[in-house]
Amino acid sequence: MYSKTVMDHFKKPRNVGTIENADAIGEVGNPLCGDMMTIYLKIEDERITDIKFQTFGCGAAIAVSSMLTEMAKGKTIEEAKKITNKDVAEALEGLPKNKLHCSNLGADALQVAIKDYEDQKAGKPRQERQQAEKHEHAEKDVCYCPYCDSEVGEGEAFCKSCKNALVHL
Amino acid sequence: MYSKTVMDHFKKPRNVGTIENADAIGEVGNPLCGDMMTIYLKIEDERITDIKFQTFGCGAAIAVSSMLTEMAKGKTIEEAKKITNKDVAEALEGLPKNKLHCSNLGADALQVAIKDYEDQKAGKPRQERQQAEKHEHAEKDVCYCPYCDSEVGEGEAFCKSCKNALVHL
Amino acid sequence: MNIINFDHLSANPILPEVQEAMIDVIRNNYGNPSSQHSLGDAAATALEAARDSVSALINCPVSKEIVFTSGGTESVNHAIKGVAFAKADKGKHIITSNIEHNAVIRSLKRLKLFDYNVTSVSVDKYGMVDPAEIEAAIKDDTILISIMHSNNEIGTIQPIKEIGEIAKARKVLFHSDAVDSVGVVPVDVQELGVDLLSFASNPFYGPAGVGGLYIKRGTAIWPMFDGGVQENNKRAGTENMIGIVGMGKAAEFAKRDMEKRIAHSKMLKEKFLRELPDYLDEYIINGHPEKSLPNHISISLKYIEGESVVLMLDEEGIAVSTRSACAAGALRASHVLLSIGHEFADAQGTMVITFGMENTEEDVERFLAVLKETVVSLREISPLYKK
Amino acid sequence: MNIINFDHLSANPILPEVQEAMIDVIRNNYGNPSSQHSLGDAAATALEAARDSVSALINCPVSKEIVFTSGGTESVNHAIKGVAFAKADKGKHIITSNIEHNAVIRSLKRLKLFDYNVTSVSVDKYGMVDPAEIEAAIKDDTILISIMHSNNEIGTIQPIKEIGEIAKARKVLFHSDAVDSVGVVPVDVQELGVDLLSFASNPFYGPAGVGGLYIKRGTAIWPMFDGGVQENNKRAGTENMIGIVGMGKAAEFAKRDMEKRIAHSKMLKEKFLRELPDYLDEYIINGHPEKSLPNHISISLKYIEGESVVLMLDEEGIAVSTRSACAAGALRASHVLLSIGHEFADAQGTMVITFGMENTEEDVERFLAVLKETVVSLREISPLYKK
Ligand SMILES: Cc1ncc(COP(=O)(O)O)c(C=O)c1O
Ligand SMILES: Cc1ncc(COP(=O)(O)O)c(C=O)c1O
Ligand code: FES
Ligand code: FES
Repeated sequence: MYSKTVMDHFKKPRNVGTIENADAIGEVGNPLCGDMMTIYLKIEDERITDIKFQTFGCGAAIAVSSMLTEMAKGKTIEEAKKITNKDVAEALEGLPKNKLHCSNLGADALQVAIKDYEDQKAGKPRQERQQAEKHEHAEKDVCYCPYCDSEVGEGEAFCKSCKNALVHL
Repeated sequence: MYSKTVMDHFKKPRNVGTIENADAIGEVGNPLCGDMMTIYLKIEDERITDIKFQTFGCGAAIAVSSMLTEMAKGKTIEEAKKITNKDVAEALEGLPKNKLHCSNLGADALQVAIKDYEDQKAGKPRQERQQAEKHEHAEKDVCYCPYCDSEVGEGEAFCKSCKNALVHL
Repeated sequence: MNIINFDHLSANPILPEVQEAMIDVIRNNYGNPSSQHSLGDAAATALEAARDSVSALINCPVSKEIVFTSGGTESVNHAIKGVAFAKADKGKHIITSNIEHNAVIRSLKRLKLFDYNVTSVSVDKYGMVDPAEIEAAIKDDTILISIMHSNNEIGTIQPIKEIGEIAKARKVLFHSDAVDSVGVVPVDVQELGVDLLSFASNPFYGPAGVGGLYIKRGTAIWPMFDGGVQENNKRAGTENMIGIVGMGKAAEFAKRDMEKRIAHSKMLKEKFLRELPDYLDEYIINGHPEKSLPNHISISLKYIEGESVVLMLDEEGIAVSTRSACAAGALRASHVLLSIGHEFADAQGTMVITFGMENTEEDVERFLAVLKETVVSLREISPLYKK
Repeated sequence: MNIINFDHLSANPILPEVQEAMIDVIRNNYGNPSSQHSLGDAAATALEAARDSVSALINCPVSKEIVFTSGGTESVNHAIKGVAFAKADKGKHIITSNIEHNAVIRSLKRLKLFDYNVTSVSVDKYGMVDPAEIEAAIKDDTILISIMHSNNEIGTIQPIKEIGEIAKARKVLFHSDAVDSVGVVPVDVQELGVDLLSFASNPFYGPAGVGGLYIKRGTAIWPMFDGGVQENNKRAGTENMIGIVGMGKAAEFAKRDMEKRIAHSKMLKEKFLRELPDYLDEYIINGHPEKSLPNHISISLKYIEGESVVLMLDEEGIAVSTRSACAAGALRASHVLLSIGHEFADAQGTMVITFGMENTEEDVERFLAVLKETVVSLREISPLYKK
């Protein structure tokens, strides 16, 4: 199911843990969706000198977190901002289609952490860390596109990923 | 599918053929139903001294014809009248349920022949031999009871054989 | 008993290589493709490999377009009912032909209970559908055309490509029941322009009770079974891996050996038809003289009934079929033979011969000799036969 | 790799004797039970022998009441949709529970498109249905009750007999999805009072993708597949003889060895549960403490997610399941675990262990040790775990 690189990062995840007195923290997801991730950054001279993560999620989510931290480490803030979900998925040699959303998680957490850093620099109040609370979507029924396995909303007439017409139950 | 006795009578049918100047002839069925049978009787002193048949039909129909002629041969008319479809099927050690109608064919042909004989004795005009013509039922769709495989008519609410409720298509 | 099998339509031996592939699954690979552990991974890999092989056989552009089923009947039911229900808001009119298999006929009959209406086009004396008649039958609310690729009783191959063009031009979905064609003659879903194509594994020396449905990407269709997310969400249920692996392997060989198999069947078919007049009279060869399955002969033997022919030949160690095996047990005259203009009696006396790779010229000679005896003795019993 | 299989729910090896029976069909018996010649006769005989064995396993009064299917999902879809459509004129209300398998849930969801309405009763913290709640839900237009025999995720066995009595008294048809029970624990259709019962062959060491549906004589039901007259006219399509023969053979052994198998599983289950506290903390054992499948354990491991547990155990050569294999690939928290009152996060971290005959006490010991390591290292990664 998973590529060798995914399995390698899953089995031996890099940069696991927290950073005390981190310069920035980014947290996304919640256990309702099946996954949750926290990124800790140490930043010196606009460069990420240390990065750690904690993840509650499937094998893909853990591998994505690990790979993302490897990719971000040592980069400047401006460089790190350019890391996309696609980059992470590619570095992992691909993810199964129904796991692509796990890679969104990774890059999103990094961007939230960077925003936290910039907010602090700008003297803005730090955003409250996202709480793991019940959220609408996870309770309602999720549909899957029969053609490409992407999740699709209840009422959508076309799958956003593959553009196929959908018949809802 | 068929019992040994059925196969034996099918493979080596007894009393095949016609009788010239037969005292009575009984013909039933028609090729539309998938089967047709003619019985020829030679009768002396109210006793069947010779009997022959010709059958167009499946293995069961041929075996039924053969068995029936064996059963009737040598019997008096009164005795022969008492041969039922069930007797023939039993003598054959049973028939598959969806072939039970073939045994009806056999005893029916004998009764028609006996009637032909009695009509002649009574000086009544001989009934015309049944013609192979299109008949309603064979052209319409035949249904089979899903519980016992008997044929059932188009509109029937219950199967006559097994009394199960029917859902028609 | 050593039986000479001329009934490959219903009883095909499984190729030795296919047998070995299936036995390997039985013995060593009991994984469930949905599992997340390695037992499951191995099964998932085998499942997708089989899908690729089957895809290649019918030149499917994306292998995901194949759904594995429990056979031709499920495929046909899925295609017809699945499209009918998914497209109900667009219309409830379906076009078919008079000589389809019961899986098609009865699925459509079922749909009539849901207020669908069906136009069934007639065929000529060879059992051939006229594409112009199909075009003429299309209405505003026509949602589906279902025409079989080849007929199981008389072997005639339909002008599917022409019908495909019409369907495409008129924006109507097109399903073809190709159960007796796939793996036997070249079938290319892209060339034919079908949206759905039903097939089964046994006609090409794979196991029975396994089939496939080609569903062109983007076709609106409901699943037949609701439940898990197997088969890309198009068919719930734990997979029959043994059967699917067998079908995949059989598809590989069918693709590789198709020409050779066709040549062999054709040779036997021609020999049989050429020599038959030396043995028999008063018969009708059914189906189209050229556009027909190379391994298939249908003969109506006048004055006698089909089942008795089958039984008697069987006593001599020769297996043939009355018409389609699926209809055995149903006691009606064949709707296909009536549709091509046969009398009721002739429609009862039909025998279907389907050749396979293991049949030899000697088999055909023995068959002709035995057939002659059989027909003579049954005609003797028959009240319809007047010498 | 030599894998210790604790996932018998989804990946059961096939019994050696069953393997041999299936291989014999593959190699020697390619007949079609519908054919009228001897190849067909042999197949028809084997088919009915398998039906008798399966009948005996569930104490079916007449073996004709068994229809062979392509697995649990087909059986369930057939039972629910088949009865719903056949009884539509009597009513359109169906009763079920909150913890059914997706085959049931989604079949019912499908029926809602045809204006059926469904009452789904809740379960207690053990996943147990209250028969009184079912009785209370019955309305004038209730045509069917569908309650599973045992739950695939938490193992709880439902009070089917009590529900059967209610259904009978109130003249409502009763279906039970017994896929995880038949062949594993005693199931007697007469004692349970069910009208329909779904089951599959793999839970009792038969092949996957083969199942059966018990339909009590006289029950109004539509076929799932329209077409030929196979399976007493209740399921069209050429039979998967290889699978059916395997299922029949597996049923014989399941009946013969059931007590022995139950004792073995129970022993392992008790050992595992007894020793688990020495290895782990912060877990929940799901399901009823007594009324539960003897071979089944469901554990929610707090702070970690199920798939990652499965993958990590797999690396160590141990196969378990997250919940039901059929739901793998679907990324939702389990409706069953939410129904018994779990938090979302706990519902994600659930592992299902299903024991089989080849598991040993040593296997269990190794498992416990590896599980401990796995949980520790995943909790280390988890943001939810605070030491
Ligand atoms: C043309 C055609 N369609 C459908 C079927 C049904 O396929 P199966 O018997 O595999 O279910 C058959 C069966 O022989 C067939 O010949
Ligand atoms: C309770 C239950 N019902 C139905 C099914 C579906 O059976 P199958 O996968 O054989 O189609 C399963 C599958 O595991 C099950 O556990
Ligand atoms: S964390 Fe969502 S499935 Fe990967
Ligand atoms: S003659 Fe009618 S099926 Fe036997």
